[in-house]
Amino acid sequence: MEQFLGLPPEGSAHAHEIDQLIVLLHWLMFALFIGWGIFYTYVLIRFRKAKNPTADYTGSKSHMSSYLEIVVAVVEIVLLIGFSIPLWANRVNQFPPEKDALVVHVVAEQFAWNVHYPGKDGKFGKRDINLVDSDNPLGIDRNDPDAVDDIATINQLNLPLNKPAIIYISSKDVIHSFKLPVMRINQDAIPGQVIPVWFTPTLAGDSEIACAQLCGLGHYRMRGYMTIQTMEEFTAWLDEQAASL
Amino acid sequence: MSLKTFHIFFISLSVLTAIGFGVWLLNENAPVFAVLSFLSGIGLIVYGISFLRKLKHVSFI
Amino acid sequence: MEIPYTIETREDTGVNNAKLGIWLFLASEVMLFGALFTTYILLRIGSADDWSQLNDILNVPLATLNTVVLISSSVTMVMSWASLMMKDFKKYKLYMGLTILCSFGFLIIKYFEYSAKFEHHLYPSTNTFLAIYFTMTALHGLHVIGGIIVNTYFWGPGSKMWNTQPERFTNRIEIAGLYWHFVDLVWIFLFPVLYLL
Amino acid sequence: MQPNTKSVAQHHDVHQSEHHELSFWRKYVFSTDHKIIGIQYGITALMFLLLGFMFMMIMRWQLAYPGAAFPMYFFIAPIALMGVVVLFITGIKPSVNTVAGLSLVAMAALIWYLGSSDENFPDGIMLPEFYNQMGAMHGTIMVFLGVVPLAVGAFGNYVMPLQIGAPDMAFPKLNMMSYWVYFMGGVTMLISFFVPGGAANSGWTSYPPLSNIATTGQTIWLLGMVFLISSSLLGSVNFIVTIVQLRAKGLSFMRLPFFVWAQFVTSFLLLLAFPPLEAAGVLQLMDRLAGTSFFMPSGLVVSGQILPNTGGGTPLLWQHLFWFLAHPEVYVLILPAMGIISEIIANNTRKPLWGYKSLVYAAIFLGFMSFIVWAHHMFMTGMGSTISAFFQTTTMIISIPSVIILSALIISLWGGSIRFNTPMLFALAFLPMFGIGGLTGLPLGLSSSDIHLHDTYYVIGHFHYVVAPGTIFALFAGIYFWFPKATGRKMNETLGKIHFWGSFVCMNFIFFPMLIQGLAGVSRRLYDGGEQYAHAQSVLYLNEVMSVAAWVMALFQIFFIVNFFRSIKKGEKVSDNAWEATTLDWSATTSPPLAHGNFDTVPEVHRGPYEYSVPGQKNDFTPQHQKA
Repeated sequence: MEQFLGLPPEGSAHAHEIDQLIVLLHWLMFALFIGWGIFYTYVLIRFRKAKNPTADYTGSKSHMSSYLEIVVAVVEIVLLIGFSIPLWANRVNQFPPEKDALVVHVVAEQFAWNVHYPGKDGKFGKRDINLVDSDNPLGIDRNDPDAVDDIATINQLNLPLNKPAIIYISSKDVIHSFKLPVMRINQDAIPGQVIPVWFTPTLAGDSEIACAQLCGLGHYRMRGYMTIQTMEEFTAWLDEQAASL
Repeated sequence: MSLKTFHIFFISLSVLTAIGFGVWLLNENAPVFAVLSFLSGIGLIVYGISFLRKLKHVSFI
Repeated sequence: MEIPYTIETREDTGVNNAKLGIWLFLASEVMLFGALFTTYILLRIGSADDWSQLNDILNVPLATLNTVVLISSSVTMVMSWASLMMKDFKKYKLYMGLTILCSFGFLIIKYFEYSAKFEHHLYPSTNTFLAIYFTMTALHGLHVIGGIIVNTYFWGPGSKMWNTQPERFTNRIEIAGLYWHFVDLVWIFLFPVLYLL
Repeated sequence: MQPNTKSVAQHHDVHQSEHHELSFWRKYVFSTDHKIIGIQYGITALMFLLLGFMFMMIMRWQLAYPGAAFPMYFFIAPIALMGVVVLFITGIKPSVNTVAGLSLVAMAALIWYLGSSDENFPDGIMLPEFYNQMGAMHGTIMVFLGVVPLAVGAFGNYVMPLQIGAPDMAFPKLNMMSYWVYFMGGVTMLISFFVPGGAANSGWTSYPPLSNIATTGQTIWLLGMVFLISSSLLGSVNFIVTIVQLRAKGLSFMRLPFFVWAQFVTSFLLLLAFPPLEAAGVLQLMDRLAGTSFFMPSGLVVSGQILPNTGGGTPLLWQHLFWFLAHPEVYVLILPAMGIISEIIANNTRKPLWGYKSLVYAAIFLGFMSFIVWAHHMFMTGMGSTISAFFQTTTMIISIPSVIILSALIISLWGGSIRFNTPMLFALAFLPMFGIGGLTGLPLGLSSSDIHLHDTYYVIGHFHYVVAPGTIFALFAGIYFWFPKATGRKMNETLGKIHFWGSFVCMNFIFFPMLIQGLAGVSRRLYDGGEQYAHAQSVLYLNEVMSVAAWVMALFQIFFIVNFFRSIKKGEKVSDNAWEATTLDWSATTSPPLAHGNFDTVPEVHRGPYEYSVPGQKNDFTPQHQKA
């Protein structure tokens, strides 16, 4: 079914659960649609005027539809309480402790994704909008001791494999939406708010960051890249970035 | 709901406002004005009753 | 064919068309101002500033005066309707005239309030409290102006209907009165919410 | 469409002065008659529907062939030609055709103006700025100027008073006003194309801060919306009062045709849901014109410049106010459609609707619930688990009455003697198409599956299935069905069936691929249709399929346009009760209905709305006003 629906590869630990829900929902949809479809086609053929010249005043006496509605309601309750609500709670409530995770800030702007790594010290330096210019799109205050080793990239997010990543998402200008199709992650970047998401990448390789919310004329090209690499490769990459500071 | 009913409703809320305003004035240390506000609340109650008497024969609907 | 129930009430619903219509309209107005009050609450909760300090710049005595003016105008409005019920057209004219005067009085006082703010360079863009203050009072002011237009029409040219269809005219005044009471009611809420709290 | 007044004026209690001395203007332009107003709404809304469709076809060019020069004349020529044809069908005598013909030519001129401007198409290639304008205006026009005015303004106005046996709407002057305010709103929206920067370009949802910093077109859009909202408010007050007060004697609420019930619930939704959007519109106008910051926090940096706003606001406020309207709006789009479908199904199965009462209660319940599901459009805005659980639950609950309505309509077919005429074909197609639309709402209504599908083409596919082969098919069905009532003539069946099958096949080729693209994760509102994204590559070929299907579908609409305007003068003449129906709209009025006043004799109702094939009756239909 998953292949049939054409979902993207599952790149994170929780991706399969989301896909499972989507698949179950589509089973429900297919079952209902095909069931109704068969009934509908049968009725149209059997009760066409040529075949059935006089209509029956009472029509159907069956209570099938009530049972069907109860079944639909029960399935919906199961999907809701059994899958969707716990899954969502897992997404928004059960963040891993920050010491065990890789913490990154992503700041969206028209039309790019700015990524802010804390650097060696693990502390994010101050950002000040008054310092924003083309060389420093994040406005990192390099006078802040915490900021000296901070790494900033544009449209390139590197993350280590199999380690939970916590990403704080915010925006400099308008609403964007941080979407990682392969990771089954989507979160609006809302100006004035910083909202975290978390996931554990389980699939090494390159994929994309898409913007899912209309953000102006360059919305279609607001594409970033994400690279999932082993811890060693990731550390090497970080060192390389730090060296070029 | 007729204008009569709505008027009574409106006057009742005005009474509450007058009382609330009086409390607010007490908080702001303006007791004289507060008393004035309470008095106007009472005045509105008296008016409301006389209004109801006057329009005894008009429907509430 | 005449439209039925323009004057007389329909037996099973107990109202005439206009009265049902105005109440539906007022229901939508409740939703309009309700949305603005909700906005006020959300912005106040989310604000970094203390709004109970911010509203100190507002002129409470003038607003109190305005509250008194509007409550009085409601009383005169209802009196003008009651006069028509007692078939006293002259008194109707007097009370309706007073209602309109009160409404103008309200707007004039509001004008002084606004211009005092502008003189001190306080604009809607100054802060979010003033933004919602100006938006809500201005929208309320527009409703007052609407009421003045309607009431003036019924005081002047519209009152000719009294000679031909007195019952229908009385109805119309009741409808206008319901609208006017709603406008006043909004102020009764605006006054504490904006000026006092 | 000229109401035939002479033959009935004598034995009919009418206002002589009002009736015979009405000038052309009072009779057809500033008319207070609900039928004329209904037709005015209908023609205007159909024109806007076509304009919205044109915008979509222009967008689909860019999506199918990103960066290719735009073949403007291929798009303009057919529509200009259509206009000329429609103009010539009736010659120079002023009529509906003249208005429609001129509108079509004007539409071609508008597209020529837009297409030949270097600001939109330098070297013939569409700019993203213009694509976004088309996107925003397609949505706005389709929802607020096309479908709702057609479903509520046109059908509600024309049919509802006839079905309840009323002489007119309760407030005829207000009715005229709501049409003209709607018209002003439409004109305002069109004017926005001629201001610097063009029309609104922040989507039909107009999310701030993007819309706050957008070009002047957005201000005009907001003004236009204020007009449209005011018009809806006036209209809905009028509808509710009419239904409550002007029902004929004996027509209790549980004897109302389901169409009237649908309009009744719809009117309540419009009445109570629109004002918050009006408030939001006022706030956004303040943000844009008076420099306030209702929807903007402080510290925004746009293209390297710090915005000078004071801050203190939040963009989410707009979303709450907007969706508080826009979710009930979904039911405003679908309920009248269900109403139309019910009438046609009962009529063409020749039997009563199955579960009339459950239909009514489901519609009322749907109306109530639609006010507390709005935030399922906002799952990705950082929503906590409690709030998301609440809105997911309400969303699942609201799916139940939709299922009840749909199954009641399908089961109604059982035992019928089904006639497959054009209106019935459209009505029958509505059922599975709305089924797809409704079912695809499930994965979007659960927040966890929405993570993957939010703001992808899956959403577009979902709501277009509801609105296009759903509501718009129902509207077509209604046009074919009530055309004889308005004109005394039937539309041509052959042309109608070509129109149906063509549209039906094309619709699915347009919207089904959207679901596939959505599952692959392709975002919506992309100017190049996702060309750059790796995850979109495998489904990119579908863009061309959808576009071609859209253009082919446009060709099939020509059969409808020709059929419609030709049938006004040349259609087959039919009797008053063309479909042998039971409801009052067919029973007591002459066809076309009298100018002012609807009924020869004041009707009295003796039974429920769908008494078809009653055992022991001579005919297979027993009209509501028939005694015993």
